[in-house]
Amino acid sequence: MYVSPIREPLIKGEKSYQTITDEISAPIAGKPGPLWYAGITFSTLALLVGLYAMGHTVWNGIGTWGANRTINWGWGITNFVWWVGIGHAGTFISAILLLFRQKWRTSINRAAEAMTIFAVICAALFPVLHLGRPWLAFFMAPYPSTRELWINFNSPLIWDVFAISTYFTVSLLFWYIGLIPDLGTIRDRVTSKGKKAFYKFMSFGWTGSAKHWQRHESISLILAGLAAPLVLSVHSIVSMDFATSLIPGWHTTIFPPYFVSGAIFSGFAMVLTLMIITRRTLNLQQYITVNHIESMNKIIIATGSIVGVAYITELFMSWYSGNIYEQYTFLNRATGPYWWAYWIMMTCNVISPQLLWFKKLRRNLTFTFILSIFINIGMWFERFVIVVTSLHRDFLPSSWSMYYPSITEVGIFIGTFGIFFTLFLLFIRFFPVIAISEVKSVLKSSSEKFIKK
Amino acid sequence: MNEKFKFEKSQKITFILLIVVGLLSLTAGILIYKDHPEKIWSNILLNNYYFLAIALCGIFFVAVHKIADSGWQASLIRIPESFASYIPIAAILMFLIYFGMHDIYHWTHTESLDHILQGKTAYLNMPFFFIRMFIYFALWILVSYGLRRLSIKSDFENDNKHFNKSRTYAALFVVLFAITSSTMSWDWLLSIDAHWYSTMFGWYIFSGALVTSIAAITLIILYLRKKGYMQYITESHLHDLGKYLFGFSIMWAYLWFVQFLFIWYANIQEETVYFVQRLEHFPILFYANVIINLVLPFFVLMSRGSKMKTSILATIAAIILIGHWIDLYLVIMPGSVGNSASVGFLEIGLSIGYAGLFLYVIFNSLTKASLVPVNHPFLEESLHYET
Amino acid sequence: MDNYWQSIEEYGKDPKELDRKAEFTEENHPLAEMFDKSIINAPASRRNFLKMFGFSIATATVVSSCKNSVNKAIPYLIKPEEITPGKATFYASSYMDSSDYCSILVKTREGRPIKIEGNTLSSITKGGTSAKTQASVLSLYDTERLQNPIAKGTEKSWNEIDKDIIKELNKISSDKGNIVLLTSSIYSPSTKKVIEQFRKKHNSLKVVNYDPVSASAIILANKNTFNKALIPSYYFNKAAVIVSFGADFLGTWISPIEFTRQYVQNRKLTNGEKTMSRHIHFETGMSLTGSNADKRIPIKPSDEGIILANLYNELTKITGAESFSTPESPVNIKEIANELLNNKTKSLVVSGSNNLSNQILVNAINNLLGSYGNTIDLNTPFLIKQAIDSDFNSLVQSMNEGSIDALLIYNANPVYNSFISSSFITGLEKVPLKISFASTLDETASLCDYVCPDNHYLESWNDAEPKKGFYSLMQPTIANLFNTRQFQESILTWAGNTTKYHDFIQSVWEAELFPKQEMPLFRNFWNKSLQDGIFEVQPVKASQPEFIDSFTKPAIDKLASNQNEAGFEISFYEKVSIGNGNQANNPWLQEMPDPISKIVWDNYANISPKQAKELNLKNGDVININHTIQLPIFIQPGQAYQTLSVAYGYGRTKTGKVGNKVGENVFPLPTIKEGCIQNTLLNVAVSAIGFNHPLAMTQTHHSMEGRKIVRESTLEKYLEDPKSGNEYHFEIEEESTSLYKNHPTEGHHWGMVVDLNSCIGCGNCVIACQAENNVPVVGKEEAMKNREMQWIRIDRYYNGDPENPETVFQPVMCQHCDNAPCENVCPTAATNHSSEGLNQMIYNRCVGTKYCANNCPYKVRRFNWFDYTNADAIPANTHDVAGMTVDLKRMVLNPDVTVRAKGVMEKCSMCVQRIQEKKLDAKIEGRPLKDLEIQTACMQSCPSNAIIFGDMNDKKSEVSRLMHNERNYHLLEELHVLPSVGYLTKIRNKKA
Amino acid sequence: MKRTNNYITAYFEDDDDLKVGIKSLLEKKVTIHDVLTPFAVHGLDHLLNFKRSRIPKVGFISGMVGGVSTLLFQTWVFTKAWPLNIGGKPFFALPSFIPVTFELSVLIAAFGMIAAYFISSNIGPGSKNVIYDERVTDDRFLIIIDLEKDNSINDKEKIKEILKEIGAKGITIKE
Repeated sequence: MYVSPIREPLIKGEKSYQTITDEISAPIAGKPGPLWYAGITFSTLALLVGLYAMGHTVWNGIGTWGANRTINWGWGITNFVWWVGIGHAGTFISAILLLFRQKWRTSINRAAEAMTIFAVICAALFPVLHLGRPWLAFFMAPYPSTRELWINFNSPLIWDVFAISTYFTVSLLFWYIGLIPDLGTIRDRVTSKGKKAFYKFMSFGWTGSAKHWQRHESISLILAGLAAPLVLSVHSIVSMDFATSLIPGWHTTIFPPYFVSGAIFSGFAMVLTLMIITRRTLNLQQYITVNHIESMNKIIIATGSIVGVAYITELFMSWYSGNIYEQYTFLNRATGPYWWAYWIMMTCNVISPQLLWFKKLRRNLTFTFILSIFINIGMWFERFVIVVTSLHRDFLPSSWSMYYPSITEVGIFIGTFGIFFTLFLLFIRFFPVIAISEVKSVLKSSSEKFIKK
Repeated sequence: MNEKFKFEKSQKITFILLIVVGLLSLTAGILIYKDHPEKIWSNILLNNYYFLAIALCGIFFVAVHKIADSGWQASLIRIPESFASYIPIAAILMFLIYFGMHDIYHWTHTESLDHILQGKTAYLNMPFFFIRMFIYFALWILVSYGLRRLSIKSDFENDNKHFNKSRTYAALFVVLFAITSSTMSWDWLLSIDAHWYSTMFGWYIFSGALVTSIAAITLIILYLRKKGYMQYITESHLHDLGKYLFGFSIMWAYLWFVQFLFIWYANIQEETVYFVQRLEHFPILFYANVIINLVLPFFVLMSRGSKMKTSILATIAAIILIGHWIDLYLVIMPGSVGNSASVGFLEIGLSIGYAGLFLYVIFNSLTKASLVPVNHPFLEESLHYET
Repeated sequence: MDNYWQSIEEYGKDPKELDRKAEFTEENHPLAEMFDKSIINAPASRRNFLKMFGFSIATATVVSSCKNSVNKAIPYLIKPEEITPGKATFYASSYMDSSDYCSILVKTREGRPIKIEGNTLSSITKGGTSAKTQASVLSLYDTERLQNPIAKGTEKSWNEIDKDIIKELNKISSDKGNIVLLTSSIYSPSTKKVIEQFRKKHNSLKVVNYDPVSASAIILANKNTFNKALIPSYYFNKAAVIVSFGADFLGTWISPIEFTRQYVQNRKLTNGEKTMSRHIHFETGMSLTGSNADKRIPIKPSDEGIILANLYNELTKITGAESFSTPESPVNIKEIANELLNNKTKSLVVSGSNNLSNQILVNAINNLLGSYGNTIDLNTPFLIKQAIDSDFNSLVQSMNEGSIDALLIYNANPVYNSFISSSFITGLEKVPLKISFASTLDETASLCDYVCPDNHYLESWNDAEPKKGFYSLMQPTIANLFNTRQFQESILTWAGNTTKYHDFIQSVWEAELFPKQEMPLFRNFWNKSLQDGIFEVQPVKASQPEFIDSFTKPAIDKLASNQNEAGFEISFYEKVSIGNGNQANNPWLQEMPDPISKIVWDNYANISPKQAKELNLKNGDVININHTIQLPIFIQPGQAYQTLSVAYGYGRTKTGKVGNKVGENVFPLPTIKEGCIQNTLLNVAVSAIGFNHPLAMTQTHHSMEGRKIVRESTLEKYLEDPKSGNEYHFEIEEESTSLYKNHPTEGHHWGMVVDLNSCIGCGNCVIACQAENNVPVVGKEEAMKNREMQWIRIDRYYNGDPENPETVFQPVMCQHCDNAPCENVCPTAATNHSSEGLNQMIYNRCVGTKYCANNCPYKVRRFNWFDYTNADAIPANTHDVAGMTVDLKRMVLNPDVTVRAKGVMEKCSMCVQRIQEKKLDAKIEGRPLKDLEIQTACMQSCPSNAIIFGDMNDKKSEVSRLMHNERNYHLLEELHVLPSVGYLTKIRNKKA
Repeated sequence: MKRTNNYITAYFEDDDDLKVGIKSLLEKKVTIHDVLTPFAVHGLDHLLNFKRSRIPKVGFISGMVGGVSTLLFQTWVFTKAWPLNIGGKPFFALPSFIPVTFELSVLIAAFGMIAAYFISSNIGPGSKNVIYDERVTDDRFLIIIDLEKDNSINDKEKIKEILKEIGAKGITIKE
């Protein structure tokens, strides 16, 4: 495959196939450092806080949250949408970038996909926890019950159940299919008996046969083809939880594509946050280069701008509609009691990413790191603005109210961070963070060593 | 590698004949539909929009690939680049609408507006409408010509400086088009049904235009290949164009569907009125729209083989061109002409005329430069491209 | 709480004696359909086996899926004659709580009273009720009620206590000591006779009437000007112009249920009426009545007299009578005077003031207007309020002087609610024998030697004569829950009379009332009266009495000298819900949103928006009033500038867990003047103390934001075009489109129409609904989080100048939309549409996503955030601030309505249980349903008949007729959700 | 295709060398039993004349089955099993059925393909495939030539020769 000389190398340093194997599997073979232990302790603590808060919620009722008769969803659904959104980058990177043949994806797709799966796990907690009777969540499954009553296929929540579970399953399968060859690599390198047995089981008997590779490539491509519309569909369907309703600020047709781009936007921000730390702590700077960061920043600015256009479209249309409820909702967003949430969202999501038009900033790691955290915050507030400010002042002013989160809700949110980071830390400890075989496959076309030749 | 396109006489005559067909049906239309000027004007608007959108999305295609550092398309980029030359013609044609404003746009009847439309006059008023139109065209022409000029320039100087400069232009165009693609559809299409609104509208119209434009690019490439040009365009390139057609058709259908779904679901009368009219009075076109633009491309282009096969790709691209014409017809006609709108000689004839004009302009423009951007930094990648 | 009698029949019977023959004999028993005789008696065939098998499996499933086992269900072994399990029995009775009176029907199920409904046969209340009436059934099951008589702090038996008391009373009588019965106004003829019996034995007995919020000034004014110490009848229905000076006659003044019926009669426009009464209201704070006025003028309390005097003068100018010099009126009353005079004999001026001069002037004005004999009737006086405040004052004096030897306190709680509470307490210490008849150990009873707990009125026999010639009966609907005894029986016992009070009443009626009618047999008369609940004699015709005008000038002079009161003025008022605080321990009433402020569980100082701005106060900021009392402020639009209004009835200390320490007691604040407690306080010092006491409001936003929510017009415009104000409805109807056809309804299509012109916003329906539908009580904390549970709410909006806005009320319940947005989004289909057009909830299918509530544009869905009802399986998580889940209080639950568990959504069902009941009745009787036969709880309770429920598929029904009225519209109809509830525009009688 | 117990293995250390090696082996009519590589070497399938994988077809069929049956199921539930009036929507609420239909098409397609992949490749939880060389998953490109199955050349020494010629390393004969 010919590669234009003006392209920057994706793999730095003098790498051979073996050095790739060695460097990427180093964290698994070696002992973790004190940073890792500190991290896992913190995240486990957060997880325990979350578990307590969840138990409290289920035991005493959803009244332990701050919602009320007007704002029936608060942090719970905000967090849900936020986490699902974050869970979009991984599959987007693996699927859509695979279809578009973006080679820079190979260094980050594995970790991004893992992040996707963990984020979806965190997200999926909320729809269950926010139920009044979570132990009856199985009522939402289409099983033949003695009541002969099925589920309501008209409900976007049912669509959600199917969308999230499909997304989770397919993402997991996709991720694991990609992992199998690399787990084989690890299997063949670890020495301790226990580890060997573990990776032997996990690698599903991978041999590296050409026939298998052919099928592997084929299934990866088709799964990518399936996962690509799936990524779009999941956040589209999440957006339908809002857009099918009548509530001004929710009922708007632009939601699906706007949610999807917002999700990818926030997902990439989270990938950046994690990867900037991971590459440093695991010494992967030569695989996850500034070039990778810049590529991701380009996606950030693209999706961020799409989100910005959507904000403005919504704002304009609310005025243009001549519908007093729409008009009031948007006026209220910007100037009502939750004005600060709206402006945090605007600043973090629309204004701050515009700085990425400057190449210097795009390639500045510190700046990117700070910006990615800004975006994570901004995107959380976007969902908060949509969920809470739309509901808190809807049609009948008599029922308008305010929403204040409870300590329990905060605890659960902290808990999901605990789950997320615990899983992520375990992942980087036991699984190859970078797709070893995929990096090897682009070594000759995109590494510094070979391009120079 | 320098390949020059020659605009043959026979081609010129064919295109001029097409234009004559268009002019004849327009004249006949004017005579027959004396009392229905809205029919004439709506057809002009439809074709104005349809071909302008093809041209703009062609430039968008160029710009996006440029800023994405995409390599595979470098060898075929001259085709969409040439679309820039149609934009000034489209501008002239669009400004003609001035004389038909009252027949198309209800909101121009300022003497009889209800309170909702009165509330919109800050945006929907004649002066501002034309100021916006002027700004759109001015910017589009400026940037698209800039892009094309830089691209051609680089043919003569083997230096990446033009390429790098054109990246800035490309970024500029993408940003510009991100905004204007929506506003132009609000101005020219959405305001026909002046009471109705949908936040999705701009993106939905844009996605349709993008598919149309890719179909047009594909067809022109296939035609040129048949004529013996561009033999370096391989199955791999066609596969990618086919994937685009497939993908963006689904994208269009997705946007069309969710817009319909939400309105159907909530069933709020101020929104449903749009679809109720189209479903009640244009059921055949309504369903044909979905079948032609989603079902056909989906099943036909799903397999790898059909995307690479010239005959299938050409047929489906042509069908998609017709399909999105129907889509646009459904957007415009029920609002401006009303329930009596139909597809007749005027609709077909005028569109043929516009097609002739468009092709004439494009082919003429293709003669101005090599079909291969010889010094394009990714040209080699494109020529060695394989899926 | 261990065992309570589940029914009268259980009480006192040994289960062993019970025979089991009569079980389930009733033919029309609803369950009979299930136990089809053909199945039970059929021989065991395979088919029948399978049927029964299926049934038992279904039962087993149901039983095993019920997580809480029912372990206290005891079946009837002998079915009492009048009780059918599953079928309600109604008893006519009377609600009497000091001066509150209402003729009622008591709905009992399996021997338990569960609901109060209005008695349509009464020509006073005409089937109307008040919130306090509706809630009184819960007071029956109050856990604070005394279960035994108490003597000096210990529980005793009645025999013991009677012996002691009789001994002490006899001793006092023989020592020529003074015995005083301190009681709220007694308007029961038989009770009066009982007291006479007692007096025969104890001659010194003196009865002192005591009403915490009295009508002394009216009584005294009438004594002065007509030589008749009484409260006359008022006929608001005969008045074309009503001018009220602070008389909250729709809410709390004298006989609000009656007045509401009268008032609304003249304001309905649903039957082609062309006129409406005009209502002008002067007042300090925004009252329920003031908020309904066509023209409302906020005034300081001290200005009322001046305005009255000026009005008097203005009238005399026109009529030519003598006028007197007065200070200048702060408001222009010229126009009002003209309006009044133009409607001479058809106008009515009333005042709620307890100031004698004011009331004399009101009488003088009414006299000039020819109201007497027309809109005011001195011949049929009210008897419900008889107290003169000075009587109590002198009693306290005598007590402090030590000249009272025995004090019997019945239906009065002066320690809590008198303006001289502290001297009453010191006086009480000097009374050797203090007997209370309070049913709880309240503030006064706890200071008494003996407490002889009275029955609850639902356990009692009694009669009443609230208005002269209008008699009604009270009968027990349940056996005594506790070892209590009616006051009358105690008195009779102590008087040495062994007659049962029931027999005593009969003898009184036989002697006094039987002759006044034509039935030949007393037995028949008695049964008829008992069945009807009332007996009314033809009233004496109203006549124009002679007016003694010598009091007018002194009254005006007195007003003139009272001038120049600067600074803050407080006006005290009663709330529609809590009133004088007697039922403060009733959680339904505490949680009933105040009709105006929409605040629950509190009292507060209302302050005008302008004033609050000046003082830099926000809602809930606590102020110090005269350095004696601290109250949070509430910014009340329409409150007169430089005034405060504070409600009585709060700040109780010994009423029980629910009512204790809710708000502050302001009864001690007012002063007495000319024998009347003023209900105002002038020249008040107010200072903020920098502390905020959050108030729980169920509505926090008060403007309609220009939305077409409540549509209104003026009478003038309405007469020109009945569609006026409702043009939008026709616009929407015209543009109505849909992407799908409606599902047809089978048979019935239930609908409701609310006439916004009739609705006065009293909130009675809220409590009626709460009682009918087992709606939980959530408490102040939850209410502050906007988690109130009431299924129907009254939205109240202000319009215009915040210093004196126009007010509209709009009852909002589930609109039962045919395109219900809530149904679409429920993942489990737990809410869907019935074939009769009802939006129904399947509680046990609900998982609690709350999406339905989000998507409800009306926000009428209510969620069980916590385990309010103790109905879920998880232990130790009940959230019950009002003790509603204790067994005793659960007796009030309506067995026809599911008690909802934690995590379940609920909402108005349009009383589907009532619909089903009446449908079944009609089916059993083999006839079609009659229009208006089904009455939802809200409709039934409405004193203004503002709510009409019926079948929209029946073209002749009232609801169909009103749905086609030009004034009808649907709330948020532009959303095309197709509600089944319609609203009729509000019409104001004002110049545009 | 099962391997017999009589075979030769040899490896290359570079993918380009491997490709050249395979080409010459094939030219010399040596039937290659299998090639084991650390990553998917581009063009190897063409070189070894593999047929196109049928996994996409499995995916298409299972996706269609999933989609159609989901649509039919939803229709049955709402129009036959228990038609409920939900928000006044038609019983056959096609637009509402699309999302779930789409999701289940994807899910079942993914399941179908992965099942096909695992079964056809004999990989999966608990699979016990032979590991020829642990460095195959690192940096070695291993060629396996089955001696019994191969009819054209039975002389293992000759094959060894050829392998040596093309620069293969670590030539091992297993019997």
